[in-house]
Amino acid sequence: MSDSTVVGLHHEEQHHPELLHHFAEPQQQEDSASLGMWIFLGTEVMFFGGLFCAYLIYRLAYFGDFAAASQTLSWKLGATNTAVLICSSLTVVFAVYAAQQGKRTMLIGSLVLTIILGFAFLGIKATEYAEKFEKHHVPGPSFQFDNVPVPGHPDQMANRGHAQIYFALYFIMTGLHALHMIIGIGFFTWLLFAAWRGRFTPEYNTPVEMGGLYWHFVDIVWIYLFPLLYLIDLHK
Amino acid sequence: MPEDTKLSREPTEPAHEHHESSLTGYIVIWLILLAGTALTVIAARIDLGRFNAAVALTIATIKALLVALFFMHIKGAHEKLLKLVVISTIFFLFILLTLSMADYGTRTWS
Amino acid sequence: MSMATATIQPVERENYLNKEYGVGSWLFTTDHKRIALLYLISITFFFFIGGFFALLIRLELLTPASDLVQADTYNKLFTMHGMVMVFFFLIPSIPAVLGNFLVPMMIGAKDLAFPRINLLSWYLYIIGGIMMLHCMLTGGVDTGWTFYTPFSTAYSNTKIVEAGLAIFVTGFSSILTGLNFVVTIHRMRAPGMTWSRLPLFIWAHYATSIIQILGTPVIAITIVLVAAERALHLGIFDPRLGGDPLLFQHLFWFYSHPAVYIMILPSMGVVTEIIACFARKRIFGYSFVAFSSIAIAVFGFLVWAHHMFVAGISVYAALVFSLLSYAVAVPSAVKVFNWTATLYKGSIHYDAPMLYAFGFIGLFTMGGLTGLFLAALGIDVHVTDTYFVIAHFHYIMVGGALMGYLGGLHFWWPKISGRLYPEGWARLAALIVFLGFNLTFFPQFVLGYLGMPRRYADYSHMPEFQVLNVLSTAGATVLGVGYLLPMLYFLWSMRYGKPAPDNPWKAAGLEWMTTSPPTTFNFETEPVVTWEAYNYDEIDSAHKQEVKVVG
Amino acid sequence: MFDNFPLWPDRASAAAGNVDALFIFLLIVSGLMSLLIFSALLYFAARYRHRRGVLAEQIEGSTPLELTWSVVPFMVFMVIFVWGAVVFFKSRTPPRDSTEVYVVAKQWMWKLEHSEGQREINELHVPVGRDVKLIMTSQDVIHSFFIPAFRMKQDVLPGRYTLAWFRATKPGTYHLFCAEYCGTQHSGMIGSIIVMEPAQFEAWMSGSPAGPLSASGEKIFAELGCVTCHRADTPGRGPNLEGIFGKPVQLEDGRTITADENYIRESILDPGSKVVSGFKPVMPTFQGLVSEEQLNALVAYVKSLSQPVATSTRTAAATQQDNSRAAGSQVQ
Repeated sequence: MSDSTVVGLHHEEQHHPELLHHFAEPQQQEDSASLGMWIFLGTEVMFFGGLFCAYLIYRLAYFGDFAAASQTLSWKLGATNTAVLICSSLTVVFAVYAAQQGKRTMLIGSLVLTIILGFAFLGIKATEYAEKFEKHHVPGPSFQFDNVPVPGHPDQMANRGHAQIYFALYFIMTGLHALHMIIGIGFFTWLLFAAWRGRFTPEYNTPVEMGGLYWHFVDIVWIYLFPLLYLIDLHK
Repeated sequence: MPEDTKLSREPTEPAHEHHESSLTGYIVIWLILLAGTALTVIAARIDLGRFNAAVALTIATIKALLVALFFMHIKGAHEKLLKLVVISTIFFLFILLTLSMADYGTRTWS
Repeated sequence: MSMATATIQPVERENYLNKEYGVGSWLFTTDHKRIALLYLISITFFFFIGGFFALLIRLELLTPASDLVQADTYNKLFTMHGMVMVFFFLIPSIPAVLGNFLVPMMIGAKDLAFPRINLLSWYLYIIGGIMMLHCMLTGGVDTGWTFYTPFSTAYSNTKIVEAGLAIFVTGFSSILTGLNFVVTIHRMRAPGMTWSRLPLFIWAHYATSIIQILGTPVIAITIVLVAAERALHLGIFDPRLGGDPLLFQHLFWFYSHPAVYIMILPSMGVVTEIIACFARKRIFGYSFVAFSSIAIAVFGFLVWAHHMFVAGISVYAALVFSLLSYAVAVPSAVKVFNWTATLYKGSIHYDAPMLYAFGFIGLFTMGGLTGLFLAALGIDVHVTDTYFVIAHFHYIMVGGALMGYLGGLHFWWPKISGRLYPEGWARLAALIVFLGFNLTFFPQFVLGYLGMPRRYADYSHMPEFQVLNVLSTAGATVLGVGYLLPMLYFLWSMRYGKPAPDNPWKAAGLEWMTTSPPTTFNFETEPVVTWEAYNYDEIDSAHKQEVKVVG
Repeated sequence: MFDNFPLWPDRASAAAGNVDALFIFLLIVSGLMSLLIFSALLYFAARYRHRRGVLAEQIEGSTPLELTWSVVPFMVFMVIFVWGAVVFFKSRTPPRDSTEVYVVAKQWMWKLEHSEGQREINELHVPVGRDVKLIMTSQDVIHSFFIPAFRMKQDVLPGRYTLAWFRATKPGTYHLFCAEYCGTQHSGMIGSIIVMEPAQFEAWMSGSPAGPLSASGEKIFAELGCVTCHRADTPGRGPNLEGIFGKPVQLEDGRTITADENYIRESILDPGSKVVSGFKPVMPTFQGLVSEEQLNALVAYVKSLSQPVATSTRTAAATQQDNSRAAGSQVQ
């Protein structure tokens, strides 16, 4: 966008390179950015909220079948993924801290670590999906879920249709979450290049903060997804 | 209701002087979160009857709050507006879940 | 007597229209005023497509037999009429056109908080629009704009995934516009522009933006679920697998009811501004009108299942939603009472915008009152899914939202184009629209109570419905003419209209204190607000000597 | 075109009167309200027309007035809400001893089966004055059973039963519409309800010799081998179905539900979801093995097991008793 020369309004020379023309001062620009990001996260909460509503209703209606389907997942991989995301949240916080303090090497290190952890998460997710494809647990014509006992009722077989609904919700929820992870990794790669070119200074590091907010939100979504999808009736 | 009736651009204190939450604070939060994950898994393996889901959700909510308050700096935000946005979002999600449960929960009452 | 005083512009001053020329200056602009005009053009285009479908539907219903078009073509007609009008005209109309143009000016800002995201919103709207056009041209959809499952997921072989993705993309345009407005209203008000000095137009758009932000994502995910079920056979709403078709209706109406408030709230904001200006009076009960907008936005999310009373939800849930639906009626009633009270002891002028505002109050009141019929459980069982519902929501959307949109276009046209529209023609158009509208939709109330179901192409077994349908079709043609007139004379005025002074109506509001059409950054020097909202007493006392102009 | 131009629908059912009364009350209330607003608008518009030199008088507003015109309308709304809810509840609770008609909606036709066995397409013959309970399901998409003259509408969902009831009060032929959009011939999915005097109805009934629905249900019950587990005499592997309909049933996972039509249907199609306590979930699913008509017959049979022995329709003799009982019932 052409930073057209500002006529009249800004008499004193533009002291701040990153200040967009329609803001009066950097503080207003940063406040706007953070409010805008929080509202965007609000839309994401409602976006995932629709899925959680569908999940809640079907889980209460078909609890046994959901437990049977959920126990075909490996909760160990789920737990490691949760840990991976929590560590990535830590590295993101370090990155934001480093950007605010102007520590360039710490910033770049944290960003790289975050991207690596992001790929680790996607890698684990990929193995889980691959295993689901092998076991024909992917909803659709090829879906097979015969004579799998309901946990706690060894002689009762899970209903194939209800299990398919579980896996439909599983794939959409974790798939949407993974898509958000990919977008996050893309954004952090851009942050890495910008940081490498030294664009972020203690005065101007809004993109890093916004990236941090987005990443923490995606982590919070997974914090809820893990127990709801992986740990149904694990004790039986 | 939006309550910041102050003149829209009084000079607020400079943004980049975030209160100095040191790195150790973050590491403590990080450890609590990892412990929370472990606790969730352990709690899921104990038969608490109908309370398993409630326990899992409370632990998850505590972890989410920790991430939101400390990692996302809601705790130190100088303005109540961000808290208002978060709370109203959660309120509307709560509306979606509870009012649709008002239908599903009472279907078998007739 | 027209209030608009015409002055001859000595020299062509630089403004946002003549600052730059060329396609690039329009397609890559981040000026909120130019984006508003881009929206104006694309929205009018879709309005006339939807209107054309409406005329075809009314022509088909002229005769009992299904003889104009085939049955499934008729189904596609009312589906496309619904989808185009709801998602491509009514939801974006006032927020994207008048809102984009005026929100920054009214609060004294140079532009919206995120100008580039504003341009992205328009491109998302256009991409969604092109996808919908392609879907219509290559087969269309026959599920009704509500695309209920399992018909839309398992039994219809029309292009639902494509239409759904078009709405998905356009939905993000609506989300981003809402986000832009909320951040702008919070962060970019001019010094002195406190919340209690904001024009009520801004309050209305603030409330609309809350709904756009928190409601639209839910229909976005619902469309993803429907598309996944059709394309990948995931089977969430498929009863054969145990899925519940009612879950789709819950998720769909969770957004689609607040969406009707996205359509009506901006119109209420426009009408509030027009009434204050043409009655030369402060709005009666400013804070009540302001908070009723917010109350409508919040309560709007609690009532969605009043669309599903007979759909099979539990009796107790129906009770809860019927009660809450009456709670949401109160803020709308408060607004109507406050508008009427504003006229008391006013000094009322009858220019075209005021005629549209009067039309709005009349029709919106009837629409709102018939909403009370539908919220009563006993009556809803009989009248839901009949022409009573069709009449109710057209009274609100066409009688309310569209009248407000036209009133707003007339009121701010001098500011948008720097030209005055022909006052005589405008008043005639307002009258034609009002008469044509009532002739079209009032008979449908009677038809509805008689029991004619909606979405019927053929009523040859019920000849007793024909007379009322003929009246309705006659009204539709008059209405069509009524809507063509403004487009014609607005275009005419761009070329031949008298140059407009900065404040032709002597209205209150920051947007009237800059030139018309305004410069790219709206204000020469940043305004500082020291006066209360709607200070018509100060404005009128300053203009003691009235300039008499033949208008 | 003008010979048949009604402005008010027929009133042919017990419920129609109540709905019309509420509708007229609301018409009056909204009429007064719009009269009030429009006359205020027009009076202010005329009285406070712009006059040269006369300035508008600025009025800030008055909180008490605002509160009154918030609270008073809400009170009126509450009256309407309660009245509407009462009418709704009456229309949603079928009387206990109403005769039952099973409705199967299919893309673009209505299939109706009386519990006495008669089958009809797009037509329903009912006697005047008798409560008729409709047990409805759909084979494909969502339809909606709508009889304007009875002010009755209920969506018909695939995969479960929805219930509705009416009591016709005026002989005649009334429209039956499908009110939920269901595809290409949605406007063709119409029919008529023929309300007859009891005597005429009996003549029409005796015309078709089909046995009662519960009898065919009993036949299917035996063919599918249900009788091997659900035994009346000795405790079998399945619960004894005698006298369970309408009664609370204790489930394996502790919940207690009432055994209504939907529970019986769900237990046939998805036996594992609500297993009766003390029984093993060994029943195979019949999803896809039984048609909707067979399902209705089975549900009718299970219900007939729990009616008092005197009018149980299991034996052939029962049909005569049925007819005599119907003939004897007076017209409400």
